[in-house]
Amino acid sequence: MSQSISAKKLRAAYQRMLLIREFELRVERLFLAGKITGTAHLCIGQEATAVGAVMALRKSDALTSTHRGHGHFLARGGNPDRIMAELYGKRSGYSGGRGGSQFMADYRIGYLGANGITGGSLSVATGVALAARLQNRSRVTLCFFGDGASNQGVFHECLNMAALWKLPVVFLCENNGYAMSMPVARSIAGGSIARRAQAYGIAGEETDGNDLEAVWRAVTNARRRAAKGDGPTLIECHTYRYCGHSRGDPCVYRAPQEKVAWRKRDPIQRMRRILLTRGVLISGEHQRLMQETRRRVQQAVAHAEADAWPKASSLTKGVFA
Amino acid sequence: MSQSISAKKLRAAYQRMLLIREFELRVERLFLAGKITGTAHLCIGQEATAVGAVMALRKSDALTSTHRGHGHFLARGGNPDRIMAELYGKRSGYSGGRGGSQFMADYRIGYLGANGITGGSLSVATGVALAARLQNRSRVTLCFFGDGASNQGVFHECLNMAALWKLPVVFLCENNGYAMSMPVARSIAGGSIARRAQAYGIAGEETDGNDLEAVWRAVTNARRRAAKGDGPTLIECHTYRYCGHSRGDPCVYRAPQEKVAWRKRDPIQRMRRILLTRGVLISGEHQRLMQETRRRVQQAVAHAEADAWPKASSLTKGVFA
Amino acid sequence: MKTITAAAILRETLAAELTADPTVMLMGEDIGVYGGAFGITRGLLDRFGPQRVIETPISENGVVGMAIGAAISGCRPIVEIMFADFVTLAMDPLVNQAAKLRYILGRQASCPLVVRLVAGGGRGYGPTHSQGFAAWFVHTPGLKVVAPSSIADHADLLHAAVQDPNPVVFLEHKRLYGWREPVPADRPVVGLETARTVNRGHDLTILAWSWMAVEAAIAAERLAADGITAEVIDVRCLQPLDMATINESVQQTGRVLIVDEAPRSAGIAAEIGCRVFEASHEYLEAPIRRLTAPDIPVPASPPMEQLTLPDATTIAHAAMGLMETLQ
Amino acid sequence: MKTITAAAILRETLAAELTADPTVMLMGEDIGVYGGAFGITRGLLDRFGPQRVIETPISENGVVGMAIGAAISGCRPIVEIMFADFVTLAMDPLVNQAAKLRYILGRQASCPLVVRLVAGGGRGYGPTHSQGFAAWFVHTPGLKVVAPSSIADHADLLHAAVQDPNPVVFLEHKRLYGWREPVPADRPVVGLETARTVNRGHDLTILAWSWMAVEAAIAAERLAADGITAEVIDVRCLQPLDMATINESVQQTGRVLIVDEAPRSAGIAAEIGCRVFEASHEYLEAPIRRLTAPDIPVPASPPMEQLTLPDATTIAHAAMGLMETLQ
Ligand SMILES: Cc1ncc(C[n+]2csc(CCOP(=O)(O)OP(=O)(O)O)c2C)c(N)n1
Ligand SMILES: Cc1ncc(C[n+]2csc(CCOP(=O)(O)OP(=O)(O)O)c2C)c(N)n1
Ligand SMILES: [Mg+2]
Ligand SMILES: [Mg+2]
Repeated sequence: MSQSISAKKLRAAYQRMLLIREFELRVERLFLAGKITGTAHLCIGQEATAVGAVMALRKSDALTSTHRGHGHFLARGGNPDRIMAELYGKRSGYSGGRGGSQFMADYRIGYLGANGITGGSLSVATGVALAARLQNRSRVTLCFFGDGASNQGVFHECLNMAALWKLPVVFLCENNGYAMSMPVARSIAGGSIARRAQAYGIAGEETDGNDLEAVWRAVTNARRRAAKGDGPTLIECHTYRYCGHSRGDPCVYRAPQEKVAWRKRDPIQRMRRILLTRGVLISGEHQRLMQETRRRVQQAVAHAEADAWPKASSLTKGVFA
Repeated sequence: MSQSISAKKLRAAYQRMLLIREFELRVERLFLAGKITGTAHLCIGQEATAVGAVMALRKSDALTSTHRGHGHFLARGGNPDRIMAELYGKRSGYSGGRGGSQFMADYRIGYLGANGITGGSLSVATGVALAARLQNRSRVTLCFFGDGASNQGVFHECLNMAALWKLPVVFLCENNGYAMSMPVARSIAGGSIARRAQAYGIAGEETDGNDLEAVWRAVTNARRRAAKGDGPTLIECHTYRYCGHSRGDPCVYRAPQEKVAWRKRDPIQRMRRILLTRGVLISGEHQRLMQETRRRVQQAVAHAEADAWPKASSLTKGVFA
Repeated sequence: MKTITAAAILRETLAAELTADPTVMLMGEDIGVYGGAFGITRGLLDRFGPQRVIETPISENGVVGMAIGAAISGCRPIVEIMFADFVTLAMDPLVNQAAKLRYILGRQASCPLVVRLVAGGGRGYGPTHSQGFAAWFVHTPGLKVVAPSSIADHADLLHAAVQDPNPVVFLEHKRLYGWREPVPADRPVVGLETARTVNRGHDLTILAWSWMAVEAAIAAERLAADGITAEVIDVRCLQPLDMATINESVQQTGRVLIVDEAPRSAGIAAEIGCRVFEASHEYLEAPIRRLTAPDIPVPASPPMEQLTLPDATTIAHAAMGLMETLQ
Repeated sequence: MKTITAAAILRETLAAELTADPTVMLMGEDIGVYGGAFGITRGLLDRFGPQRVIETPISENGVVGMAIGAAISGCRPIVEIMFADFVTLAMDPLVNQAAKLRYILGRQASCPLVVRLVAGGGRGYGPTHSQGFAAWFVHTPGLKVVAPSSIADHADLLHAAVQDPNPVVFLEHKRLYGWREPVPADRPVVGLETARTVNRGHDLTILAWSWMAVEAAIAAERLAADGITAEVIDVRCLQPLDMATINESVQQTGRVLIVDEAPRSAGIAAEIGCRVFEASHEYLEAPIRRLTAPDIPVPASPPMEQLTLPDATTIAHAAMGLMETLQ
């Protein structure tokens, strides 16, 4: 099916990608500076998958994320101030500082949260899809997970059940070539994640995860099938993270040339070239957008810095509803 | 590859099938009579798969079983006296009465045990195969599991790892059409278990589980591949259990005609016809074999009846080695 | 007053919840035509259809995780785990997801999930079909844990669990399924944080729950014949614990015996023991006594299993011993 | 005497075990070139090759199950679980298989398996990366449970765990990885059922393990400045427990404070508390005191996490309080 995204939307998508990139780069620096502690997994290089997939959703749809979730959250419209505050462990963070990078959500926008457990969101997403079916809602659920997560048993359990019951869920694997230091070649028998869809009799598709439009198309089609009652789709997006797995990863497990090669396929630069060619962006505008974006990120940092710590008296509150 | 089993072996196989059938029928009656308590899952109707697969193994090989394990154990040469004693909870049982039907083993003959957890033996078997590889042993491990077990996440994890590392393991699914009351059609998306092998780039094969020779051939080939270092095979044997899932199952979930149809494909009768045709068995001999078998089972019952209970003073002994 | 078994009253209660609230749904293995391994859901598929009674493949991890997804979407899933022993496969979603959602995500998230576990020994089912793991859940902040004993409580606490906006682990003892008791039609509402005084006594307090509360009540009758009046409290709500009721009793009797069929170490009896001690030590006339299973897997062999699990006889015996001890 | 971190001594010990015994093997995620998330296995792949250092996909259930298969086949697998929190995915093989094999199958089966869990809070890793679950394993008959504190013990107890023919859950605290202590070259052999007296004192006994034992030792120094001498015992072996050492101390001091960073309810502190009470109640001069985390998930926010976990300050404070209490 040939579809295209409006110029306005493409532009917005581009801006969102910039925001994610700048946000993540800033978080990296904040970690190095000791402003943020704990852990965080950055998605620098994977922005097209996050934005392309999320923009294929409707407002009433839902999505679940992973440990590498800032991009998905920002793509869905998460507030950078509150995300940053959460990373700082501050009071206005999405989880009031309790969750940190791997445990925040905004149910009001259908963002059901990051997940510290590799593969942990697969079943939750499938259950959200089951509920939508029972509730006769038109909601489709998009489930992000990594190549590494696809080796968890629960992947198999959920694909099987989603396929059996034709649930309105889109399983989107961000195959960035590695699970931490484990390359796909040594962890995925048979070599392809998308092809595993066949085992369950559902649609499977590989796509260039650094091509926003390709991702958007794949998810749009999968979303349509899901909404029509045709069941789940497994989409494998090939992409790459430039950064280490998490703070302090020296990336000894991959060759420097590899990163160089992927830089040539950078999703943001590529998008910029396309937008310039199509006249959606005019020359020099990028600078302005970058400045805007950096200001936005700086504002988030300032917000988080100024924010208060959670109240000590709240420590044991709210374990139960 | 065309292979055939010697007449002597076929005859022995036939006797083993009879033993399993008679043993299980007797256990069923003992349950009804209240002589055995707890639970047991009988494999009446599935004898060809058990015997055909196990006879393809070498002495140095290993096998793991399931909750429905008496047949596998007897096929491998387990002592009926001690199996029966275990069902009675008596002292000479394979587990000294501690394990019951679902938890007994005889490591000396490479029978690594039944398993009360559906899918529980998949990882153990894969690990045994891994050890064999590391130890440079020629051992191949045969892993029995059911159609229901194939829906456990660990199935996926183990097939993936066994495939990645080309481990010498044969995954043998006894597809008897149901997991308890759950029909395969409602539990296995995509419809085929064997086909799931493709997801991992390994060999997958379906075979008639009521045809002893077919099972033997499939496992023999898979065993050879495994031993050669060509990795695991997933074999799906189609078979049927005549009895209920466990004691007290009224089988409301399946049509009586279904059982009638499968009775026509009874693995023992079928084998008898073949052996008679080939002259391996002479007319009337079956009666004698049956009598022998019944005597053997009766002896097992007598043994178990006469056996002592475990010593009370042993209760807390042996938790640790 | 009607007399009914736990199995039947659980079935009635599930039916009532399904009827009263369209968001209630059941999930589990063989809960359809088969009615569940113990027949608890028998007939419910016919009555409520496959949209409400969802029979699943054998995928405990995925199923509990899906139930969480459904719960945060506004459903009230009730999952049956055929034997509690299999919840070992679903600890991740229960502990790392369900238990933490509310505390971490705040008011936006509620997870009204009930996980019904078929727990306990005494039926000769062997080491992998006789466990309960209640202590694990008590040790997991964010989960409520309930283990009813009386037949009425099976209905009332299940109802309360379904109504509760939090994940509740609901332990059913397989020995109670066939147990029959009269159940008054009009009963006061029961909360998820309440203990139940089974009978009054002033010589000692016996704390028990689930099947052990039945055994304790029988023991109390025998003790009464020997002139010892035991106050039996069915703890029933294991997290949170109703320490007020427990301490009040202990402070009157001065002696306490805690009975649990689970292995001893780091069990719930230890927690209750410590809390009683912390709150009531100056009232104690004898050391707190725990009667539990030893630290062994539950053996299948009937006489060995019987030796493993406390029962009315060993409870009465321990109580007598306790009456003879001086602090 | 050489000074070394827990991370380094664990690495040395793993290397020594791999060298000494060809049946020893490592399994885990990213334990190869990456050296494990905390660098514990760094360099071992190079030295021992991929047959001995087996890097696995993210499949905790399958991996622990495979390790069991390898263990019953004569290997001595050591599995690294990157964060203890993920062992929730491997409870089934650990509890329903490994823990039960020996008791049920008898002498034919031994399962010399070590599962190393990276446990504990204090690093801001948040609710799903700060747990330990030691109490669950203590509550599982058939598992041994060890949680070292001193750097030397990291080597000695790991060695003992690898030598042990039973499944051992070996809890490493991530805060100890960078902790440095002098370690004497000649040390007595240490068993898996022994507690360690960190320092002598006669006013009260403080029981702790893992990182909490470090905090307790610091607290003891501060208390000493106030004229209170605390006997600090590093419990270190949690199942079986060395109650002899513990009771001997308590019977001399008459006061006991048990410190655990895990959530309070049904934790190990409760078990130890009960056992101390059962054996030593007549020696107690004050009620047994538990200092634990509250029953909440571990929050990520640094100040909140600090409030959650006991530390030298709160331990010293609790100890002072205990000194003021009269039985
Ligand atoms: C159950 C579980 N096991 C292991 C981890 C540790 N861990 C966090 S992310 C990660 C790699 C995940 O790889 P992938 O799914 O490919 O996602 P990516 O990091 O590449 O985005 C691992 C091993 C975890 N968080 N949860
Ligand atoms: C983890 C787990 N879940 C559920 C069960 C209960 N159970 C025992 S056997 C069985 C059905 C297994 O079906 P299948 O694998 O097809 O084997 P079959 O009984 O048909 O031989 C079930 C659900 C179990 N023992 N373990
Ligand atoms: Mg990846
Ligand atoms: Mg089956």
